[in-house]
Amino acid sequence: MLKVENLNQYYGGSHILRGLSFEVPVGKVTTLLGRNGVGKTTLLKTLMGLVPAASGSIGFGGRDITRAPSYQRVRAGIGFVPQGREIFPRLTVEENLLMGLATRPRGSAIPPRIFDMFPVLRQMMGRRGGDLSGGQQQQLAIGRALAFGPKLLILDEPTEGIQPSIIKDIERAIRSLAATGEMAILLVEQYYDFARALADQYLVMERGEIVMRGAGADMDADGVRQVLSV
Amino acid sequence: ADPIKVGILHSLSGTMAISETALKNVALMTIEEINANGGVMGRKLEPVVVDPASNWPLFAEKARQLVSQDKVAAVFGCWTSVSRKSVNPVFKELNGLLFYPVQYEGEELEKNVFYTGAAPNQQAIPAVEYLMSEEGGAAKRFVLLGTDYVYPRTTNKILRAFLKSKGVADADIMEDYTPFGHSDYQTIIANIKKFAAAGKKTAVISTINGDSNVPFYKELGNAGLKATDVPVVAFSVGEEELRGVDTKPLVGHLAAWNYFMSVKNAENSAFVKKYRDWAKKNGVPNADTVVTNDPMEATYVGIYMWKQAVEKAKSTDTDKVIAALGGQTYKAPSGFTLTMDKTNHHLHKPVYIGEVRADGQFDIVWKTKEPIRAQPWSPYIPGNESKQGI
Amino acid sequence: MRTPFTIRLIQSTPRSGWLAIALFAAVTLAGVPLAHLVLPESNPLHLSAYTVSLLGKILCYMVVAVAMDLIWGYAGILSLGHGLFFALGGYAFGMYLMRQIGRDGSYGADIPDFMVFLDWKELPWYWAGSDAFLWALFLVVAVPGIVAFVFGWFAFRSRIKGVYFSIITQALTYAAMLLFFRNETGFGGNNGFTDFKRILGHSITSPEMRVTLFALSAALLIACLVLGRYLVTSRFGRVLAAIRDAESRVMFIGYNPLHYKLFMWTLSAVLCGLAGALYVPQVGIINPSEMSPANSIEIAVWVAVGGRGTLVGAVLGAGIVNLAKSFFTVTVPEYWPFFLGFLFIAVTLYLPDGVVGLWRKLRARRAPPAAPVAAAAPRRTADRPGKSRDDAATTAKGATA
Amino acid sequence: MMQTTELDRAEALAAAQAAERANQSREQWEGEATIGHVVKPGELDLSHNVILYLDDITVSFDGFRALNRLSLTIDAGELRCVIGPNGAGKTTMMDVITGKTRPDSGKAFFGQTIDLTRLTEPEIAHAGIGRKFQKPTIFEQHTAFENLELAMKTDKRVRRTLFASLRDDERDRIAEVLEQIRLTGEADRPAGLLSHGQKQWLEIGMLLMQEPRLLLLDEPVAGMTDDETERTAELFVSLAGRHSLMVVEHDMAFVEALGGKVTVLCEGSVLAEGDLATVQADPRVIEVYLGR
Amino acid sequence: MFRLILSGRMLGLALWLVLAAAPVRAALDPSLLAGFAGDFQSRMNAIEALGVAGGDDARRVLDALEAGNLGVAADKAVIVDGDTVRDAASGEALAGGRDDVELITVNNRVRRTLAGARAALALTSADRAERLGAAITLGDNPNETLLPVFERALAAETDEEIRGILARAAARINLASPDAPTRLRAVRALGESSDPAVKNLLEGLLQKHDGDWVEAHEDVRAAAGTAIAAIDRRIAVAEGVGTVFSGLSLGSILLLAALGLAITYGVMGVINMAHGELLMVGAYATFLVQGLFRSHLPAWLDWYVAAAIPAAFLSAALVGVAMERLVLRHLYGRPLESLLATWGLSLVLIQAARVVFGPQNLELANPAWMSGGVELAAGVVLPYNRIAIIGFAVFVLTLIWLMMQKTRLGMFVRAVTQNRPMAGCVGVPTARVDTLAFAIGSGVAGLGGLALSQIANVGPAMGTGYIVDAFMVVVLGGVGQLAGAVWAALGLGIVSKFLEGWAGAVIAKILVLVFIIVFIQKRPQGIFALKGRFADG
Ligand SMILES: Nc1ncnc2c1ncn2[C@@H]1O[C@H](COP(=O)(O)OP(=O)(O)OP(=O)(O)O)[C@@H](O)[C@H]1O
Ligand SMILES: Nc1ncnc2c1ncn2[C@@H]1O[C@H](COP(=O)(O)OP(=O)(O)OP(=O)(O)O)[C@@H](O)[C@H]1O
Ligand SMILES: NC(N)=O
Ligand SMILES: [Mg+2]
Ligand SMILES: [Mg+2]
Repeated sequence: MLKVENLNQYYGGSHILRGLSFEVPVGKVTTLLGRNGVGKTTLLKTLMGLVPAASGSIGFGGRDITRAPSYQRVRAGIGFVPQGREIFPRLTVEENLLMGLATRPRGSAIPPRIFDMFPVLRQMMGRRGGDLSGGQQQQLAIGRALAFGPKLLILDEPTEGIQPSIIKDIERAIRSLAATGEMAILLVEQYYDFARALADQYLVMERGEIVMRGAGADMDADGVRQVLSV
Repeated sequence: ADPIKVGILHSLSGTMAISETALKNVALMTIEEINANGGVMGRKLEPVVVDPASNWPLFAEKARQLVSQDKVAAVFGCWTSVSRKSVNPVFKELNGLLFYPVQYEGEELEKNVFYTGAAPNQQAIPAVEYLMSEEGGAAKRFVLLGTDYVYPRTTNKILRAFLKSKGVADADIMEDYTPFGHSDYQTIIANIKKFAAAGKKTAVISTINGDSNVPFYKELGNAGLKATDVPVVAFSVGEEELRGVDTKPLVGHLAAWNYFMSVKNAENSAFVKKYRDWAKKNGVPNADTVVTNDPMEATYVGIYMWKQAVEKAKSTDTDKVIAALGGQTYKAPSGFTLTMDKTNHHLHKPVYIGEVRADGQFDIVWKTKEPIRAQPWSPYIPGNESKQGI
Repeated sequence: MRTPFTIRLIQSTPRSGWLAIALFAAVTLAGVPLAHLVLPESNPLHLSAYTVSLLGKILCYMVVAVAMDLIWGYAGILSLGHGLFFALGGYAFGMYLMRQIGRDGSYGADIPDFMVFLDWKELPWYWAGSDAFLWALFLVVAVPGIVAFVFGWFAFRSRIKGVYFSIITQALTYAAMLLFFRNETGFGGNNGFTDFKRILGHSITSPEMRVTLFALSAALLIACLVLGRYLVTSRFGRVLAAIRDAESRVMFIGYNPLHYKLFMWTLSAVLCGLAGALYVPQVGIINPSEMSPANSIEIAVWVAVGGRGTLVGAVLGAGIVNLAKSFFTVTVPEYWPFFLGFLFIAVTLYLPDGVVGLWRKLRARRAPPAAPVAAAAPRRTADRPGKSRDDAATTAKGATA
Repeated sequence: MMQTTELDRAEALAAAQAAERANQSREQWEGEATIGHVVKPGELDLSHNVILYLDDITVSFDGFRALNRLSLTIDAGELRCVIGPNGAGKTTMMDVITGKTRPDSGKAFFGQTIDLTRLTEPEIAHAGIGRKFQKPTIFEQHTAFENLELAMKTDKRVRRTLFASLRDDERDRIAEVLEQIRLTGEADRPAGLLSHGQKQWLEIGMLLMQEPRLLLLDEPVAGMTDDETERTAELFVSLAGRHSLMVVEHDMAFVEALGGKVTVLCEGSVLAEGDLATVQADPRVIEVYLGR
Repeated sequence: MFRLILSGRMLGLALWLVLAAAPVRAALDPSLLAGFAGDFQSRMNAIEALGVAGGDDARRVLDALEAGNLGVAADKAVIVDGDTVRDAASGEALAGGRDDVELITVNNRVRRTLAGARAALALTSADRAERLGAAITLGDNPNETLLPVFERALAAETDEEIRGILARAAARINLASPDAPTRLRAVRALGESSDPAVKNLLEGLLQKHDGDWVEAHEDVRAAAGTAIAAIDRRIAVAEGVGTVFSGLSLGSILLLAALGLAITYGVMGVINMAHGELLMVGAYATFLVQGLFRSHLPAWLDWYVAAAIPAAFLSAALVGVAMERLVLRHLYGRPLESLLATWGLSLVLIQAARVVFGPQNLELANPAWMSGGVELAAGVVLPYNRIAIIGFAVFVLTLIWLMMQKTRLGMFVRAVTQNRPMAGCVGVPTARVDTLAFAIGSGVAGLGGLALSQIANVGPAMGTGYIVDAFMVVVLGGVGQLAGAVWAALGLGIVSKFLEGWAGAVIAKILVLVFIIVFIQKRPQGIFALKGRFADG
């Protein structure tokens, strides 16, 4: 579904992404792990077109989207849950969710499964996004990305600030989304147990490079946890 | 021979551009005309145009530049009193020569300045006398309405003293001011209506500054205050200002000036035609509808007076020219031969009172028999008795 | 153990900075006076009275720009009322200048002409002492200072920020302008003060006086730059910048932003007042239009052109815009707004950090880059964090922060 | 003088009574003071070994009660964990303590004497409460070093700050903290350029520099790796005793590592309190928070 | 004064004659015209006499006078008809060219007398409107000698409104009647009035002159007191309504000047110093439409304003698109730069207008249906153009509100301003939304310009006069709060008007500014402050 080849990215003078290549297959959960500041968020921003790729290519569903503006990537079917929630603070919860349907025809309804997953959002429909608690905002951000039924879902540390019971719900939901076989999922996570529980395949990043990769089931065996704690 | 440089110091941008641009145009036209007729003492005139941008300190700076850097023989310029006050010290210090073409409040006499516009006794006082006459409607009650700055305040001070001397009681005078650029005259017009309801014939004397006149007159028209009921006589509204007003509701309201475009005589016809042609030739926007007005005529006369004085003095030296200017005469478009007073640097000017016509011109309804000598120091201000000449 | 102010000041400023200041001081304090007073007019290096006054005026503008930059660039508070403080300083000194006219006015009276004309028999109380030079100096500092302090105290205490603050400063200067337009206010109405004759008994038009005023303006500018430099590199400056970027965070670590803002605000106003006091005798007039909102906006425009957040930028901006204006209004009197307007547009589009930004960019280009220059380089400013947040007037945006 | 009868006498009587009452109360107060200890106004009084009292606090937003008659105390030197569902009011509680939000009703005292509801944010910070926000908030345009410098415990009045310069011991302290938060290498970079996790650390560093008596930490380990989470836990445990800490977290492993008493907040009031094991076993907590 | 009364008396007498008996004479007596050769006053008398005489010939002479064609040649009244000069009395052509004729100047005084003469004639007209006009004209300045005329007219008149006017006019005259009961009746009748002039008249009765009451009879004085109180009440109510109306009207103008800015600045965050120039563009577009109508559709001229609505919107929107595409596009998230660039743009646009259209103001006429006004009471007029502008403000406001709140575009605009990168990441084409939103904001500014053109100056720098006010309205309301802008505009309008009535325009303006400063202290985020935790970073 997503194919990244030899991607490079700089901030000013510093080389943040160094020749990354990987694929995110459909129907699978790919988790990306790495310590703070190794460039995970930068990678996702590059995938979304928020920062231009210096070199390399990004292919999605067979199309080259390396230079496409963000909104076209979304139209192509990429849903994004950014780090730090980035909800629209002065839009209501409902409007935030409707924003998730921006690429859909006018008048599309918010799919009810979002409220099944995050019941609190239904209670808070009329409240402004910025007034929600941190965890509620995180739920809103996930709900917004799921609203239009993306083909590829990119999540940047989605469990941050969310209460344990809902993390479990999210885990189940991601599982089932992947299981439909129609969605590819790229998950960036620091929370090892959560990542391991979900991963079909994993990638470990260090200093802008992918230093380990393998099947999710092998994470413990490969010693990923140890790599992350050095 | 070397050309003689003359400076033109009128705002071409900012709030005053609206009025002053035409003065720059007429000055350029006059200079072209003089050059076409052989120049001054055989030397061509070279205009130096600068833009003081309606900014008073900039006026002083540009004046200094014209006189000390460009070494111009004379400067034609300024509109507002504050701009004149700003440049006065410069002309004094550098012994330059300024021709100021706009009606003003008086209370000033500078050796280096020649005033070709009206002093209050050449505009405001005759206008009020007219309003008080049978012919003018025998007004008994007066509204003195102006923009809040020195010219209106001073003029109204003089008028109040004048009205008092004519036996008008304080209760029959209402004085009101609006800020610069004021554009909402609802309250004031309602107040005027109320004031006028007292049963005595009421007239409004307006010293409202250019920008506020359109909203003022629009409101006047819509509030149904007709010239036959409560006439308004304005001292800052001329042909140029009326170009921006729908004059139909204003027919009959008055203005007092020393010149109107509608004055009928050969000099004026020629003057108007010359300006129209010049405007067309020089691509002035809306050239087919350009008008002439009092300050333009004053500019024109000023330049010619200066020319004659230079020729009489046979020099452009400031002191010699000043000496030669007193007593100069010029047959002006206003239809009279104007004289530069020997002692007070003001022109003797005729006074016209005109009523607005639907076409934006004025019908002259009254005029003085002959030019009047200016009284820059108004006798209606105490302490001025002793002051007259330079 | 504290290091003395001067030593730390010297430490805090790079050598090239000191060199530039010294050079500037030499030129303005010695070069210009000599060129005006000593060199004969025929000498090509002679500076005319016109040039000296023009430069003197621009020096005063530069001081205002620096004052503006201190409060806007470094504290993130956009004042749209700085023209008021400038004018107040000007009026305060103008009162003294009016009194120095003595009986040489048109009416030959003891009180200024406009008062004679208004039938005032004596000076209003607030003119008391205005004939004393020292009192005038005191007023020049005190009036803008007190007005700024009181206004700032209420505004900052109410936590008025961003554009709300900008707008009330604009309302303040606008109201003051209307007030000063009135004759009854006692400051000459629309005509303001003009026709000055003397300072301390010396003719205001003498070349020596002109040069003195010029040199004083230059000295004031240098003092402002040095002081400004010290302030922005001190911890005080860092706290101020922190307030600009995240005021509530600053409170949570124990600084009271009110005091910091108020100090800088008042200081900035006082500097403007001083500049105004030197400006008035050099241009020869002060009238209420100095308080017009557009004038204050223009001050912000100078700073923006030069590059906000750098003191040199403010100076350059004021210089460039005003010289350009003086130049274009003579060479292309009917079209100069086009030139100036396009200049502003070009600066914003091509020099996002003002003129100083350009200079820095050029310097950076000359020095070989430490790492390979990224393709992303042109986006640098857009990606710079806080770029959108640091602005006082960004409430609409800022709310998202 | 004849008229000064009934009325005057009644008034005089009332005044005398009032004076007497005042005297009595003064005596009471002074009596207490003599048997207790001398407290300088504004200084933290830990005489009852309690650093933070929240009593019956209610906060509502447009009718929604974010805090509902919340009462809670924290002892001096205690390390307290606060957990609870999203939207339970944990952040709001910290807002109340730090003066960002004023409660509609209820009392909040720092020590015995400092009424937090009457102080401004800087005054509260000065009194000795430091806070780390849920969303890392640092000074993005300042370097990491400067961030720490600004946070440093010192005289924060304008006059002092104008002439302040870093002493060697202060410099050392900053270096030490930089080391502790692993940002030595980033010391001179603008903090806005740090990654999310690094910002979290920087904010913790700022708290350390501030040396507050009470630290409020809102989700300090969000976005940290497990390894870093452990280190953070160690750090906090080491701080306890000297400082008091209130930590909000959703990471149960972290809460466990901290080992302190746990308070569970739900719908704006305390649902359960006790050690982690007890709380985790509470069916209500499982129902609303932990999940099955 | 004496002469005036005398002439009034003559007029009255003659009218009485006319009404009483005389069939209209066919010929014009040359002696009637003799006065025209005399001084100013005798000319006035002659006009009045002509009015009395009536008839087509008299009318012809009066028409000629009004047209400025009546003159005097060789002490004889003549009418200039093209190049021929005719005897005014007979209509015969005379020898001699028009250069020998001294035309009579028609000034206000002449016009007033003329109007009186015509009104006296029209009072018997068959046309109701003519009679009404005549009654109003004469009723405004009733004169004791007209009393019989009024009374006769009253007897013949059936129309209630005209009767009312005539009755009050008669009553005003009857105040001077020697008969106390008549005076009492008159005073009571005048109690129905709401005219301050009538009030002044009644107050005159209650004064003492040399120790004696002007009105001798106590009952009449008491009735006058009651009548004055009644009139005062009516005037007070009318003035109160008038002030509120003025306030609303000023408020709606402020609102129209600010609405565009409420979008471009309030919602999009662009500090648009060129907003005033967008108003100017709208006004100039209106001017051009007026010109087109004048030259091509003169019959429809009254509707040029309606046709200008799309023109003003589109032209300003186009300028807005150009600004956005060429300049502002590169400045999102950098409001400081948008201030600088738009300041530059504003300089350029003003000067461009000056160069193309000239520096002077342009003339825009109110269409006939927007001229004049309804008179609530004497002195309190609600002008139609202001009523129309209030309506227009409501219309524009509704449009914007629908756009921002009820369409997806509005939501996208808000989302883009709040978080541009994230809006892209949910699939909003941010660049297009920006352009569209800016175009709409600019277009609305253009509509504001159209409205302003109907009450104020249209000139190159007209925008600079509004920019400060517009920003104050938007900010006072609370940035980004459309409803706030509405309240701010109306509030400022009404506060201004009440202060103005109390303190005069200058002090009122100062006080309003001080009020804004104080108000912001109380509400540091404007009237509609953004509440909530996101409001402060
Ligand atoms: N706008 C920027 N300009 C320059 N450097 C940046 C910028 N944003 C991030 N960086 C740097 O790039 C590196 C990678 O940051 P990134 O946010 O991608 O890390 P991350 O892997 O997501 O970390 P975390 O787990 O903490 O979120 C960091 O060292 C950071 O300091
Ligand atoms: N300004 C406000 N306006 C409206 N509702 C608010 C406001 N502030 C907080 N709330 C609501 O109050 C509740 C408590 O919020 P708070 O942030 O304190 O929760 P929390 O316990 O910190 O949650 P989390 O674990 O998700 O951070 C939430 O439901 C939130 O939506
Ligand atoms: N002198 C004038 N009209 O200001
Ligand atoms: Mg990250
Ligand atoms: Mg929280």
